[in-house]
Amino acid sequence: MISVQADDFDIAHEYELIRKRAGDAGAIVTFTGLVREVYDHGETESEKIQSLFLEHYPGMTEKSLQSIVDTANEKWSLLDTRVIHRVGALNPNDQIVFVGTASAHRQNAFDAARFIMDFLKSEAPFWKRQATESGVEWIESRQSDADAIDTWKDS
Amino acid sequence: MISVQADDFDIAHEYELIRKRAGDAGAIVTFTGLVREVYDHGETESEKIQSLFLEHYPGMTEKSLQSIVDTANEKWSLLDTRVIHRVGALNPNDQIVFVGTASAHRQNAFDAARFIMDFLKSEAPFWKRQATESGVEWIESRQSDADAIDTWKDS
Amino acid sequence: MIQIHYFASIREQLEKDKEQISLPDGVASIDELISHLQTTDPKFNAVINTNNKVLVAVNQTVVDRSYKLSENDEIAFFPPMTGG
Amino acid sequence: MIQIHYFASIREQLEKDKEQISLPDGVASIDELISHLQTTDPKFNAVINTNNKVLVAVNQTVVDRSYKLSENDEIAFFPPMTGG
Repeated sequence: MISVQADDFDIAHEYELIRKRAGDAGAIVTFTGLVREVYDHGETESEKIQSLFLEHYPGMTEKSLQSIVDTANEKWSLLDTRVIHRVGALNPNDQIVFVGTASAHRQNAFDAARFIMDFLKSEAPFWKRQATESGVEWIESRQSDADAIDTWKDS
Repeated sequence: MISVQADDFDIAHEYELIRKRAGDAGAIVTFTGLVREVYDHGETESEKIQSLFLEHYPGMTEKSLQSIVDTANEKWSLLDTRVIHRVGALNPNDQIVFVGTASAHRQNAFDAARFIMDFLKSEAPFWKRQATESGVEWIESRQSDADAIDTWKDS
Repeated sequence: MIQIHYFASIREQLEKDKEQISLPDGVASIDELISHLQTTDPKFNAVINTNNKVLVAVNQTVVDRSYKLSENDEIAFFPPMTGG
Repeated sequence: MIQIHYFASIREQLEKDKEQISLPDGVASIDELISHLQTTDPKFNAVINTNNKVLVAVNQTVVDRSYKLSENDEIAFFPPMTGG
């Protein structure tokens, strides 16, 4: 199940739903992404983040997330998957993204959660704009996120 | 923090504690292991599990878990780690083990959670005995768990 | 007609989030659409010249610039994604 | 004296969970302790002969069978771990 929403999410609630939907799961992995207080990007000095704004492409966002989840389901025979991504205005320490996976054995749940996050970062149309003391700027994509995609190429 | 306990655990509570302790984390990964209803081990026919008993070696268990967590902390500069393993009598669908990791970026939290689970499986002195219709038997260790350890050898 | 959407820094540079235009004569691919927009819109020309990487989606799927356009396509231009 | 602990299927096979014995004469390593116990305890001999793999810990750390024993060591015999 996929949600793109302005509202915060409750991982306790999401975990219980995954557990119910998954039936005879042996492993549940959750990933939660949080807005950091300090932005350390490449060579630029780290700066205190005052706020973050998440823009997205309605329609394409859901479509691309669904396609990532479908690929993961097929690859790892998952018992359940859950993706939530927030949009709009966020503050440091806010939860921003949730990925939950359930499978019979742990390797599949781990691989799938990581796969979904890696592809979400590079393929789902979200863009972050942050405000710091020096002003407002769009965050640039990281080379490490492109590299993460490459690690899945031969698998 | 490490706990070996008979009591169940609440992942909502654990997640909130990790979030508090971790400070400026960008990523929190949780792994929860559950007792499965059906046991599918190698060539033996799958059987319905009636109950599970977890034996451990008090003292050595905590020591080996701490050593695994210390290694993970050093390797991935984690902001927080949490390990809970239950012992004693358990039933199908019960939660059995929890691993939580927090880090600045997602790769470290994923790697560390997986590392801790892989080594916990092969190095922490826990033993499972299960009851099925055909009787009571000690579960044998899996080759896949030994293989999982090998994947960390060169990293 | 085709719909063109712009997102994030590109939307801000262009000062518009979408527009609807007739598929111009002689424009069959994304590459040709980009050249056309560069000629007709100085701000779009600046977007192409100042951004390392401009991604293009047609009907909500990222495509190569050789992609052939059809009537009623929904096209979008945006910078690399930074969600998660 | 040394303390010996047995766990899981090995504890059940031996029908005891621990014992305290004097470090026998001529027993300096785990290997030698195993041989000694095999000679003096038929059930322990069966444990060694019927288990594919018997692990040994000294003072709560898994060791090789060449490990040299000291007075007051806490030794443990157990099958491969199956937690998690």
